[in-house]
Amino acid sequence: MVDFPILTYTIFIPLIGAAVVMFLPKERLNAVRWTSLFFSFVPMLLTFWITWDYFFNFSGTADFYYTEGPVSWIAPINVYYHLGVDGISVPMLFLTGLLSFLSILSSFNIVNRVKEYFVFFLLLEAGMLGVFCALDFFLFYVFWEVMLVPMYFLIGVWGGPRKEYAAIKFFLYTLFGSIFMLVAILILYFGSEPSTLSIPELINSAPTFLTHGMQLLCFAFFFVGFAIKVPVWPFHTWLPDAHVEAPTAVSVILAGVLLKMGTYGMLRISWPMFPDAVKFFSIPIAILGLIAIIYGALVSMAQKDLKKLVAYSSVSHMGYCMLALGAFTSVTAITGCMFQMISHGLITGALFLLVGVLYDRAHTREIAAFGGIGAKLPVYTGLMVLFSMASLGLPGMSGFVSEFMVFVGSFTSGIVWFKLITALAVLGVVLTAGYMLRMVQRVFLGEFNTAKWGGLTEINAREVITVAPLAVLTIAIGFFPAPLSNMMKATIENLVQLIAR
Amino acid sequence: MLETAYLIPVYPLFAFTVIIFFTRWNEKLSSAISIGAILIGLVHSVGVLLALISRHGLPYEVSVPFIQHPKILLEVGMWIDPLTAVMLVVVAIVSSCVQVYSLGYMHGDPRWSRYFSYLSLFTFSMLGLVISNNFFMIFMFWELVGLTSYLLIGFWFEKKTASDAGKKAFITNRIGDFGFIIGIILLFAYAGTANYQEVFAKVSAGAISPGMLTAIGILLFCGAVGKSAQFPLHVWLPDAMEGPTPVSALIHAATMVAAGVYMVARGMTVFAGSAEASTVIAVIGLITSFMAATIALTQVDIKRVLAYSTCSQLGYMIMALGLYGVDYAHHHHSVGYYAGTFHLMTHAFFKALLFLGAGSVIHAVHTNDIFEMGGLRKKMNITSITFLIACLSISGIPPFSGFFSKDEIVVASSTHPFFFVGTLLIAFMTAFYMFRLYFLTFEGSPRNQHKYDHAHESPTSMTLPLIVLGFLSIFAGWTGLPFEWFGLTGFSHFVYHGELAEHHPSYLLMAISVVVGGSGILFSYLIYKRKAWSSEAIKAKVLPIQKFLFNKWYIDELYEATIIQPTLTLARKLWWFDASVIDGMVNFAGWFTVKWADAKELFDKYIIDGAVNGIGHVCMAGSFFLRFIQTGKVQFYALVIIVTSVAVVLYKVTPQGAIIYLVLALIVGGVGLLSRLARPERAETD
Amino acid sequence: MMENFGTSLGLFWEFIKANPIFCLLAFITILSALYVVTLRNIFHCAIFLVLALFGVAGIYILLGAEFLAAVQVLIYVGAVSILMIFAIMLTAHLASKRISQNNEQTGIAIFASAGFLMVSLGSFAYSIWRVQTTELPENNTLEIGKLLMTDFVLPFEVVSIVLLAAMIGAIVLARREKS
Amino acid sequence: MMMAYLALAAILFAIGIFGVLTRRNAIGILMSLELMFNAVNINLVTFNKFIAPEGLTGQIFAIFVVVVAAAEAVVGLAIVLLLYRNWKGVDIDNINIMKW
Amino acid sequence: MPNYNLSLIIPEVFLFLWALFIFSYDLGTKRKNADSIGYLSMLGLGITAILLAYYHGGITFKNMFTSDSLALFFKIIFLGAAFMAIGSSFGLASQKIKNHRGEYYGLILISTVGTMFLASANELISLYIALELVTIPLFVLAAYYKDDKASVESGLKYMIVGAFSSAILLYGISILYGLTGTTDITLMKLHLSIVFLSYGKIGPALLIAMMMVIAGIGFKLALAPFHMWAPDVYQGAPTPITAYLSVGSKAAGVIAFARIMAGGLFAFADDVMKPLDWGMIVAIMAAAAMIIGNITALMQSNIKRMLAYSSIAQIGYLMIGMLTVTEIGMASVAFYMFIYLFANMGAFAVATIYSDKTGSDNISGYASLSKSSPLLAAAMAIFLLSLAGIPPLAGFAAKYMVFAAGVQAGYTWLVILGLLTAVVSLYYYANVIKVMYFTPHAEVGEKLHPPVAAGIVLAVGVAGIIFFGVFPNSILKFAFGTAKVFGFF
Repeated sequence: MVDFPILTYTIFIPLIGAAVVMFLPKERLNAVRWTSLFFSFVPMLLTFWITWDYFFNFSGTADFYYTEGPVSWIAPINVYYHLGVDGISVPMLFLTGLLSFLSILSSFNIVNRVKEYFVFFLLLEAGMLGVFCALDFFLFYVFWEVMLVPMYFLIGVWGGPRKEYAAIKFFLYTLFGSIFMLVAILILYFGSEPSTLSIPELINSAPTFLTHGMQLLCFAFFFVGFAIKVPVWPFHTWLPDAHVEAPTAVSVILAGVLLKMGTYGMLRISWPMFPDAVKFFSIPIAILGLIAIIYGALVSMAQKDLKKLVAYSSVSHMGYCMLALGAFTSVTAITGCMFQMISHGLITGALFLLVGVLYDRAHTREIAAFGGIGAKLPVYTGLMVLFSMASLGLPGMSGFVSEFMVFVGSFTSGIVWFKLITALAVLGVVLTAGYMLRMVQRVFLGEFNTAKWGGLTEINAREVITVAPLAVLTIAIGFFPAPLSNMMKATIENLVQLIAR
Repeated sequence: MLETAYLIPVYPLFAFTVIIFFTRWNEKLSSAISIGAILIGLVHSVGVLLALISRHGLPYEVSVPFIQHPKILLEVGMWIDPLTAVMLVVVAIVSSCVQVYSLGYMHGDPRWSRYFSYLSLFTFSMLGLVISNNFFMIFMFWELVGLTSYLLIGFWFEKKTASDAGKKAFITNRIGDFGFIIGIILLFAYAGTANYQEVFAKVSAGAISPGMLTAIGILLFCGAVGKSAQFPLHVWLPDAMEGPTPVSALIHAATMVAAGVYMVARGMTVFAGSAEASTVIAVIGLITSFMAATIALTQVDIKRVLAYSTCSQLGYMIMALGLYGVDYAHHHHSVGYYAGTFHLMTHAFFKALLFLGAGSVIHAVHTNDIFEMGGLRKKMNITSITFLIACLSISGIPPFSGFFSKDEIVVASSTHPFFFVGTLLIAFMTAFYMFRLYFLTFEGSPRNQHKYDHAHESPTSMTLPLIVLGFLSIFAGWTGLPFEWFGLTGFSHFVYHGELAEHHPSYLLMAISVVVGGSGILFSYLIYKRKAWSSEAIKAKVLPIQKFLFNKWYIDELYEATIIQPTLTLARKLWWFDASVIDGMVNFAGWFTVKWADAKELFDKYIIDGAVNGIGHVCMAGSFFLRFIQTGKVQFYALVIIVTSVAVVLYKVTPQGAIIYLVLALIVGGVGLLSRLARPERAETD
Repeated sequence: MMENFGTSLGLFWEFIKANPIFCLLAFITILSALYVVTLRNIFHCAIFLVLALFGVAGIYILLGAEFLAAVQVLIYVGAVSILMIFAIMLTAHLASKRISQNNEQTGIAIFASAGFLMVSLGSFAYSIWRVQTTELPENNTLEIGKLLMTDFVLPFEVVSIVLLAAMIGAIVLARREKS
Repeated sequence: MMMAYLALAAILFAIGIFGVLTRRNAIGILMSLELMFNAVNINLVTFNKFIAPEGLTGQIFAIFVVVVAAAEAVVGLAIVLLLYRNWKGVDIDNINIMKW
Repeated sequence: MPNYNLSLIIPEVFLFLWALFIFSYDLGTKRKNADSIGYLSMLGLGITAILLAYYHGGITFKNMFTSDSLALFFKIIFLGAAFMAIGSSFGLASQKIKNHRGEYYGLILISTVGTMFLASANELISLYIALELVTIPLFVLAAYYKDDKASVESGLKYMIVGAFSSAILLYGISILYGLTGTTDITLMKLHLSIVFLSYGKIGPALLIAMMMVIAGIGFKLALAPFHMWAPDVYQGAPTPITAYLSVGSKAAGVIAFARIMAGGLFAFADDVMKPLDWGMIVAIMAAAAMIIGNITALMQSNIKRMLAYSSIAQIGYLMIGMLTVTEIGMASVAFYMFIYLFANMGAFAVATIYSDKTGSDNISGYASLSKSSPLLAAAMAIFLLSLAGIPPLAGFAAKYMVFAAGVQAGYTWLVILGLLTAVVSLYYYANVIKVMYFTPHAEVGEKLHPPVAAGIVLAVGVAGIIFFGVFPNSILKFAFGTAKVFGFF
């Protein structure tokens, strides 16, 4: 519909960037850095433009826009190159574009194998952007998997002490999840008549040709795939390792974007495509979410490592998404889920960046090792406290809006059990406050150990620049959520109707 | 005026932003901006009050959508009725006084600018809380004031106690808000909106079942319990005294802690809808009030005494409101509502005054312990006089403002004998410990000469607010006079709930309350001024009780033992669970494989160093064993080929036969292998 | 049962009387084959192999494949067996060894081959064979020649390549390197 | 009658299998293989006579088999020589450097 | 003398003559020339490919030579395999086999000729002989390091098991001949159906025949449980030969299997083989192959042995497509084989280059490869990831096709098993990558300079994997075309 294929450009410019960087001389570090920054900057602008344009022109309706194709890609098996975005993918695109840019900016302090690092990073970005645009299952799956390899390398080469373990664990876990997805895709493909891999078509037709049992099966298969990405409670053990071992920027991407793909996939595929299954499983899902909320909060309360704490906090926060997803009848809940995805992306991303900043200076993340940093680094402390508050859902920041909507939505979803589950879930808010404040107090407040940390330097301009946009967005969404919600409104209403089928 | 009332919170917000981002480095300018902003706000709010009076308290509301959805409409807006207007003025006045006072008190503090920015932020949040027109919005500002209180309590965060106190305050409040938010969500669920008026309309229309209404009422009240430091969540308030004294005066005496009371008054229709909820409120209020008063009797830290007295007074108001609710539910009108709100106002003034006075004292003698003070009257005239005014006021001695409001509370409780007794008892205790405080601090002979010598009257910037507040502590109450003067109706005709009800002062009750208060003063005079009875002796007599009270009924210890530790332990347990069990479940299989002694280094090499998870271990183990099928004997390979082929063919004919065949094959083969192993190695063939 | 066995024995005897030559050849072949796989002295094995191959050649004649019998004698007896014996000579000095020439798999090997035998004979017995009554063409050697040059010319050529490859390979492997 | 031939072939084949599975001498294995090929040939010729007498496919196939078997025997013996050079013996049991 | 269309066999004949030319050239030039002879062989393969492009399509020698699209497709694979095997042989040709280069290359070419005949053989006699023509040179080549015990042992094992299974195959074929009176596969089908229609059954003999054919060809496929020779032989043989074994001769087995089972007998599977039709037999074998192959590969420290087990597993995946005997199934088989050619040959090429330089095949030795020779490491990583089936590399498309076929035919359990084992496989593939990239290494080994030809091989491999991963369309259409041979419409 738009005359020039903006999505394709958005996805493939990082790819081109990767190619370009590949041919730069290894020694010209700055050339490499700035080139890759540029090649992540352009897609960011494009995503911004898409968001802007979508918001002002297309928010009203639930269809896909900027669609490209379907262009036949692999004719014999009906694979098409088919892109398009709607109200739930546009914000994700925005988030991805922004976070990728910021992470690359924050990776300027990488010194080891700089070139490969940025090549992999740009590949990763391409994959992520692709996932949020793909409307063809094959394409979706390809992008989904494409991310794994760069991620594997990024963790494995530039990671922390147990990087090899973390890398392979991440790789195998996620692959394990996605294979079930593949089976389900094939079942859908051969179930549909005529056989198709187009997501929109299958959304319309799947409930008609799948038997109830088949729906449950496919749903379960997809769920495993997505749940491991999210990660839903029992599948979460890869996350702490990956987050802790990964270099800062990669943790940001992991928390900010990759985790969202799970929930995005559910919203884009599982929920509308298998309504009966959703109805069947909604309560267990919500309970998983509840467990994740409480469990994640408690576990992060016990953490001694700053980064691990943040990592587990995201287990807890994604739990809210699952709870909301369980409450499939409520537009509010689903909207809250989207809000939660976005705000968690912003907040946790920022937290990881900040933890990285501290780690670069102090070379430790031991919470107990610090204390009273606030006196020495006021600005840094200010930012950290700001995001801790945002993370514990303080009003005026995005976290609060999302959590509130999740609660209201799931409570009013009209499913009896949800009243209880929600009530329990609200407890998570208290616990979150508990561990966040505990962290803040033990790291930033109290006696300052001049002998040990006298050398610490205040956060520098580049680092502030990497965090500032996130802070602005967090607060902006906190005070003016209306634009965002209007953007997603139509799509989500449509979604809920699809589930209600 | 009214149309632009939303600007009142905006001024301090503006001040906050400017200071934080631009003028942080210029201390003078920062404080000037902050104070200027709040003064403008004060003027504006007074204007609003007058405007409202001129339109005889006709409420004014505007609102704009915040999030709009078919199922949910969240809006931001303002609702200005007499209660709001009064609160605005009170907050503005106290805030401006405190800020001026801080000029002197915080002199030379390294984080000066940030201090004032925080104060502005707080003022913004508090004004926003007051002005907001729906539960959602009040909750947002509710949390914001919580945050600022956290920041200000922990302002001197180098002090462990301070940062601890901040954390404690925040988390305790969170626990209260846990109920509060559920209550709000319930309101959403059943009333479909958060807007006060619409909710009230629904409630009065009986759209919500009584049981649910009770639940909602109690849950909402949880919030008030947290904010207004009511039992059982009162524990944070005394610790909050770690913050700078002006902060205590502003936040933990006059305004923020009053927010709970304000909320109860604001949502009175909801609470009054259910007698049970109202009863709960009233009882909680009474308990808190009584408990706090008893504790205050024994404290030696000047600020803690005041803190507990705050708790107690807040309990008073809550109780009054609760009682009003009870009566309302039983369809007969009482003065509780008016009493509560009225006391809210007067208390704001004299409690702020008390704290500021205490601050001035501390500023002079650099200690909080009243047993190290004494005889300060000669050194600090203004302070002592204003302090005395405040004490008289809180003790309910006419014509001081406290008398009017307190008297109304007595009136309100008079219809409920149990509460009536409690009220009087508390009134007595209040008078007693306040004057205990006064005498020990200002009268008698100095108990710590050294400190006494260095003591001096505070600078004007600190005394000026004292004087202002002193005046207010005297005259603010007079608005409660039950008759018109200068054509203005009294407070009771301005701030009321439901339909306006006439009521006539009962002079008997007045007399009783005055007598009770007076006797309290008398006793403390005899003990601490005249030394007619030695306080030590009395203490010795009731030592266990004294200990019990002095340790604040051991409630902190109780919580530590029953809630905090268990939670942390559970957290650690779960962490262990996560690290060992969930991962371990997957890693389990690997465990026994590692037991293979001879293969140990093999495993170290290939597994420990790279195993992914349990499936990994299982596979590795499988790998380890499967390799041995690969004997390297070519004839064995041929054997496998033929045996499997035959087995498959047999399977077609007789499946059982195939099984038997395979089993026998294994046996025979095994026997052959064993016999071979048994046989000694034969001579090499060359 | 007993007479049952008797009758079957009787049938067997009938069969032997009916075609003694086949039975003789079969007997020789099988016996010598057994010797091939069991004897300890590998040299004797080779000798018995020759005998077995002769037996098979006889069978071919019975089956009316004279040319094949000739080929059998020429290639196997004449070439392969001699080759074997050469090899045995080359790897000579263990020819005299009197140690077991069978490995530990003997038991299961018997089991496996017996199973194979059982299965295959059983399945032959229960399958459909469309046995034709027509006889083979008289002196089919000529026919074979024709066919090899016409219908089967392609495999004929290919098999020559096989032989070439085998020859080259054998030379390459067997040749001693002068290093 | 055909069955008798088939039986003979099967027996011969089985014996061959047995030999391949058990002989410790590489040359012994080769011999056993020859036995197996001969068994196959008997099969082919038998079928040719009884099933498809109009053509001579079976016999010709048998001829090819003989040739191929000879070729395999040649290569096999060459490899056996290599064995002998490298191991100073042709005992299969000792020849398992590569396993697991 | 009936007039056969001889033009169809021109490519084969040419390649054979070229092999003879290689022999004589090597002799004529006193075995001095290390590389030229290799390049000549590659050239010959190239010319053959070109000839193939002109001379194909048709049947001659009474079905003994069917030059259909299937044959064409696989001939391309065979030529490619030989090309890459020879291309990666230069290192050892210049070092280890000074005296017999000509024979080495020539025998590879002859084996290739055999594979090409095999691809066209639609008749059992020619099929069998072509099969032998493929195998016998490989016996020799496997044992080509005459004074290296490992090599000789692998040759011996290959020879014994090979001969044994060819005997078994022959026995099966002879029974088929007995049941039908013909060796022409299409006629055989016809006769079997006649028997079936007239007698209502065929009898267990067909079962034995099928089983023995499966066993005999399963040996070439290294399909479990007939795979056990593979690891030993692969480990001992010269690495390029291992590569050729793992691709060329496997592909030969695949097409033979397709011709006999899918082309000839699958129609009768149900009636003779209930409750266990041969599809199920093969399914079980495929499952076994995937499990054994992948699991056992986990603990291998020798890269060739690891790749051997992985190739066993790969055949397991391929058989999923084969046993469905549907259009998409047979297409996926062809496609899978084609992609597998690039990935596996490439991986072995890297292994060859490494072992030529260091003389070792230990995975642990690959540490620091990413530093010393990054391109080589990157290529290896790509090959391995493709084998693991990670998109967008071609391996994924191939696996996708195979699994799609499986799901369509209702073998979902097998597909899930396959995917799970694929995850397992990722572990050992990634392990190599881990060693190359992650493992901190004390000293960086000196850069490996692969011979030009090997470089070409790697380039072809990488290019093929990436290109056909992203644009599989053309080749996939071709593959579907080949499936038509089996008469699905």
